[in-house]
Amino acid sequence: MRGPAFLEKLEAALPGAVTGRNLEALDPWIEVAPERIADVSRWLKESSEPRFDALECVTAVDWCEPDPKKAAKVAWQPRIEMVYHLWSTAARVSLVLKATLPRWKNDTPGELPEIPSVAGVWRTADWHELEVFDISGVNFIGHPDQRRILCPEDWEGYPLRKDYEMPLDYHGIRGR
Amino acid sequence: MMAAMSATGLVATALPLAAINWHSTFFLLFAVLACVCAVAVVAADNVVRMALYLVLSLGATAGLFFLAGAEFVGAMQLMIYVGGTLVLLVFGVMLTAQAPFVSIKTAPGDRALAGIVGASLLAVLLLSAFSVEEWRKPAAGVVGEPTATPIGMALLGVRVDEPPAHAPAGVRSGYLLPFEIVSVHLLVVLVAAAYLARAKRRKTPRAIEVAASVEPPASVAAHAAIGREPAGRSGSVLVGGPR
Amino acid sequence: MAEFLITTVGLSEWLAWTVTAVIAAVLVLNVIAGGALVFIWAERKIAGRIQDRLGPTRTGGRFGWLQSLADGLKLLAKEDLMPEGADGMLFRLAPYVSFCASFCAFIALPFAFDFIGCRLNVGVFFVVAVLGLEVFGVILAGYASASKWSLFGAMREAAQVVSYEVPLGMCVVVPVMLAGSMDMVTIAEKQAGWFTNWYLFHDPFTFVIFWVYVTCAVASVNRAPFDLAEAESELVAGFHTEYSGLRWSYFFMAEYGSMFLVSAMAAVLFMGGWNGPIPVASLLGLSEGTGDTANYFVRLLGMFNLLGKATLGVLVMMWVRWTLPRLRIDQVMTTCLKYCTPIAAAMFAGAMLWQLFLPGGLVPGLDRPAGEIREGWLEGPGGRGAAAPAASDEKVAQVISSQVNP
Amino acid sequence: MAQLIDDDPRIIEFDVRTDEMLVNMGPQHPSTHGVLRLVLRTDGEVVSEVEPHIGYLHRCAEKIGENLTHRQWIPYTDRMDYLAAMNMNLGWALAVEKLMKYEVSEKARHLRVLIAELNRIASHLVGMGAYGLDLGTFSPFLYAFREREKILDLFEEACGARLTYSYITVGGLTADLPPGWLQKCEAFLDQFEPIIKEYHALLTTNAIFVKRTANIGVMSRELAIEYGCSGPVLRGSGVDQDMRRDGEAIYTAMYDGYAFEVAVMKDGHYPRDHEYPPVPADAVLGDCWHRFFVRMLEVVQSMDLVRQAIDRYSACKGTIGEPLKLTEKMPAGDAYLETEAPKGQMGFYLVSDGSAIPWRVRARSSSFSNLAVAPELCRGCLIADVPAIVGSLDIVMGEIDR
Repeated sequence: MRGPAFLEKLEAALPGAVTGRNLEALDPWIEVAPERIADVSRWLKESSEPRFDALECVTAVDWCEPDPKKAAKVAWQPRIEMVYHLWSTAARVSLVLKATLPRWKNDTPGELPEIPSVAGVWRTADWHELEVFDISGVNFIGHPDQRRILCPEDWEGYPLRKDYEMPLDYHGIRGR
Repeated sequence: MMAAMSATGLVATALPLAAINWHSTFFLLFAVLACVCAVAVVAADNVVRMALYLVLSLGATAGLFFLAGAEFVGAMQLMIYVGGTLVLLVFGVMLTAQAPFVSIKTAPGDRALAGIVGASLLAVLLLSAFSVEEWRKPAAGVVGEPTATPIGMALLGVRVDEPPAHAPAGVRSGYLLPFEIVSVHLLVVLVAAAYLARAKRRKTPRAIEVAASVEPPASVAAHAAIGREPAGRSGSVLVGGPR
Repeated sequence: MAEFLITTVGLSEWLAWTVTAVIAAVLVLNVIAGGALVFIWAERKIAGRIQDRLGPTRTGGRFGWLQSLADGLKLLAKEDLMPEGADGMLFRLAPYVSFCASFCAFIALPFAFDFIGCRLNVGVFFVVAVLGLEVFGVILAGYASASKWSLFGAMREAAQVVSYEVPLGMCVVVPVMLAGSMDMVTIAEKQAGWFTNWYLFHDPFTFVIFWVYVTCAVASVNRAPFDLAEAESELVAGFHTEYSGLRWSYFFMAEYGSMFLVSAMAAVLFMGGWNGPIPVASLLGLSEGTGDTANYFVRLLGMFNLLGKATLGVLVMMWVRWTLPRLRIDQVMTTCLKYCTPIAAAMFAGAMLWQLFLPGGLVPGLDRPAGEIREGWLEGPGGRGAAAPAASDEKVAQVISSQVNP
Repeated sequence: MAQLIDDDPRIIEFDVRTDEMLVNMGPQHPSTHGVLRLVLRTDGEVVSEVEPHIGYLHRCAEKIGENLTHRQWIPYTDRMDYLAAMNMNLGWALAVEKLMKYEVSEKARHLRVLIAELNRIASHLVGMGAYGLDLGTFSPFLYAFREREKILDLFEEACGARLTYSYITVGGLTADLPPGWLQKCEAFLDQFEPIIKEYHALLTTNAIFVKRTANIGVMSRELAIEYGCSGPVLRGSGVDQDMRRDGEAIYTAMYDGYAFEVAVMKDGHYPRDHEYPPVPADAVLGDCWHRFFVRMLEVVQSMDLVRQAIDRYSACKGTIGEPLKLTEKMPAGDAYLETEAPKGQMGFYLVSDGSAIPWRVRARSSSFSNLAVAPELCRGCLIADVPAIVGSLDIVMGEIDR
């Protein structure tokens, strides 16, 4: 059950969850409303035709142009794009889910954007979401224990953000 | 250190020295070591050090046994006391001697009281020791060629204290063997008691039990139902299929 | 030796005996220390060969024979650290306790008929007792290093050595029973003659008990698959993690000392001590009593026999160490309680029954009449047991024994 | 979950009430592969909880990827799984070629298969040797490294480096093989054939090794899929998945026409298991022993693939072609590709905004997910089992921390 038929089944099961799609891209993807991501994942994992029981990768892409001159010419809106790559071990097919988040929660810099956590659905998401939180700065609602996993516990800032400034020094070690 | 001393002590006894003073010097050495360590056990405040001093004092008494020529009893002392009981004692002390329990302070009042009781017992002991006639005479020398055979024979039921009148017919049975059997029986009873009185405690389940008890999520359980797609060119699910 | 000092050198009686005693002690000590040095070098070479590499080659010119000296110097030069939370006195004392325990057991080990520290009548029992003391050094080291990992190592080692003493004791009793006495010299004497007289081939039960003895010995000395105490993959280096320099080398010497001791014990109890497989001495007619120099050379040959067998045992231990992975602590315990002890007990019972019905063994010993073992026992304490006292001080023994029981 | 019920069979008895002890294993512990810190909550010898702490080797290669062109980032992929750098380069190169829809020449494709499979053998040899070290035996480690040295010599002749090669790059390979290299490679394979049996005798069928690995750290199929494990760890639990056969079109096209079966136990049998030692009695599918055995089978499988690649490579005419220019512009858009690295499925996600420098680079590491399952497996085992379980997952910290 491939192609548009799969899509209709998904939209029938979860009306209003899918907010966009691009089937012609190299890796066709569908866009999902951020707050519905957990329901869509649960449906994909448990009741969709080829069950997507393996979550391969969770990524956060920070679309933002730090210096103002180039920012004017840019075609896309500044946002944070969450990309979920799913894989079905039985049917051996993949699926890409995307969700767009504002760069900062209600645009106040310092407030991390929020998205429901899918750690409840796939247990591998637990560590992947920790890494995204630690480096790209996205809050996951309902994550068992949200902490920094790669950077030191007391590190400030989120390195993979485009407008991230490398700290001058860290506990006496010179940064620049 | 105490084992090395008992070693040289042994070498000394084997060659019957004309000059007795080697023998007595070692005797004095072991005796002083035993007493000092015994006092140290009581005086020390660090629990593990107490255990160490106990080891040293019992080791010194083993040295005394060897000096007196009773090798079997000396080896027995080394094996049973020092090798067995004290290992378990040190085990216990090490397991419990975490920070709060390590140093045990005794109030000065208790020290005085203990001193009085100890001194009085010592006095009684010394008086009775010196009142015995034979012990006042100088030592009668080393028992030549001590063998463990008499002890072995006694274990097999031959009365060793009075030498039998004549050959095997005069053998009268002794009671050492039944005594040993009773002690083994006692050991068995002790182990059984320890086993029955054990405390019950929750156990952390092994990974396999956790995995088994967690019934597989509905999706995976139903997985087998779907027919396996041919291992064709896989790609995104959104591609292909009926238009 | 003492007479020689008194007559020729003219020392006083007392001084002569002291000098002999000191020389004997130093000799025993050097046999072990020298052995340890050789084994350190041998272990590196054998490990190299097993792992398809050369091992030390450059130190000391050919074959890297000075490697042990180089190790010794390095350990001497190294600073003896002590962890900050450690219990000073215990930390310093632990290596010496373990070192003395394993060395002091060599007193009772007969290198040849008369080459023995002190001919203890309870030799075997004494050695097993002293082997148990080595555990103290380890426990104190583990506790005194004030680190969790050392404590784990010490716990494991203590549990292992204490529990392996049981089957070890049982295995040691069988040769004692066959020889009728715990005196190591008598045990070795009874196995003189062709190697068929060795207790190893005496009957099938002793053969199996020998292999159980080897397993228990390897376990009680903490080597090869049973080396839980310093399981580097889990406990870093177990109880001697915090030791360095000379203190660490004491533990190392203690380990090699007890390795040598345990294989020498195996040689004496099961493989005829100083009697070689082919009785060269008796074939050439150089039996015990034929004059001093011949006697001396026979005993020298005997000593090399024993040293050879003990070294063979140590090399086997090294070979096993570099091939087998390590057992887990509970597997070590189960091998002890569920395999070694029951097998040892069964074989002990079997050997006892065998001794009852076939005292001379399946094929009566080539030059040893069957059944002569029993007579001498029943004279009781007064008479002399079968074991003749050492020839040299006959007169002195007579005087003293007449004094003790008139 | 398990309350104190008197007749609960799983209750085991302790004489005295012991309190839990928090013990640190690592980060500079000899048995954790690299700088991994495991905080064990133990109760005597039984480990009740394991908590891995990672990040000691974190260099944020992904941030650097946003300032370098695609070909300049190749050396950073070497340093992710430094034991299998060729496969990492291959993964990144294929991801970029997928985005640019670029086809490498026939000869380059076969050369890539040859080099990647040879690197898989080297990586599994290290895995096998280090696992022997975790269980306490030192010799297999040296036997494995003796063979690996020969492979490294071959790589040194091909591309000049022994560990971080940067040989496979976007658009092909930096250089062709020197003359005589193929004969040396075949000579290596011929003498390597009997040595595999030696490893089986030394470890796989060794009674103590089986006692230490069989039925330890058992991972069921569902748990493996749930935690996103991949590679030998997944196949060790019986899941029949191998990216070289089930992967994306561009990756499986490389292995077109190569004959190989996936090394997984299907209904009780491994492929061609008559040539290998039988599975021991108490080994359960999904335990440490099976993970180890799958790796040993994959070494043989890779040897066949290398032989086939040698024949096909020498049959092709012409040259392997030139790799793309250093600052070749990439079309806007994003691409994600997973390849079968020795440790598991290594995914590279690339978002480009049309220039030669990618907008966002993401490396999905297999050991990262494989390690996440360790706390689940180590609950309730003994301390000596923790290195055995973590060793069987064959993790590399460079790949986990990136």
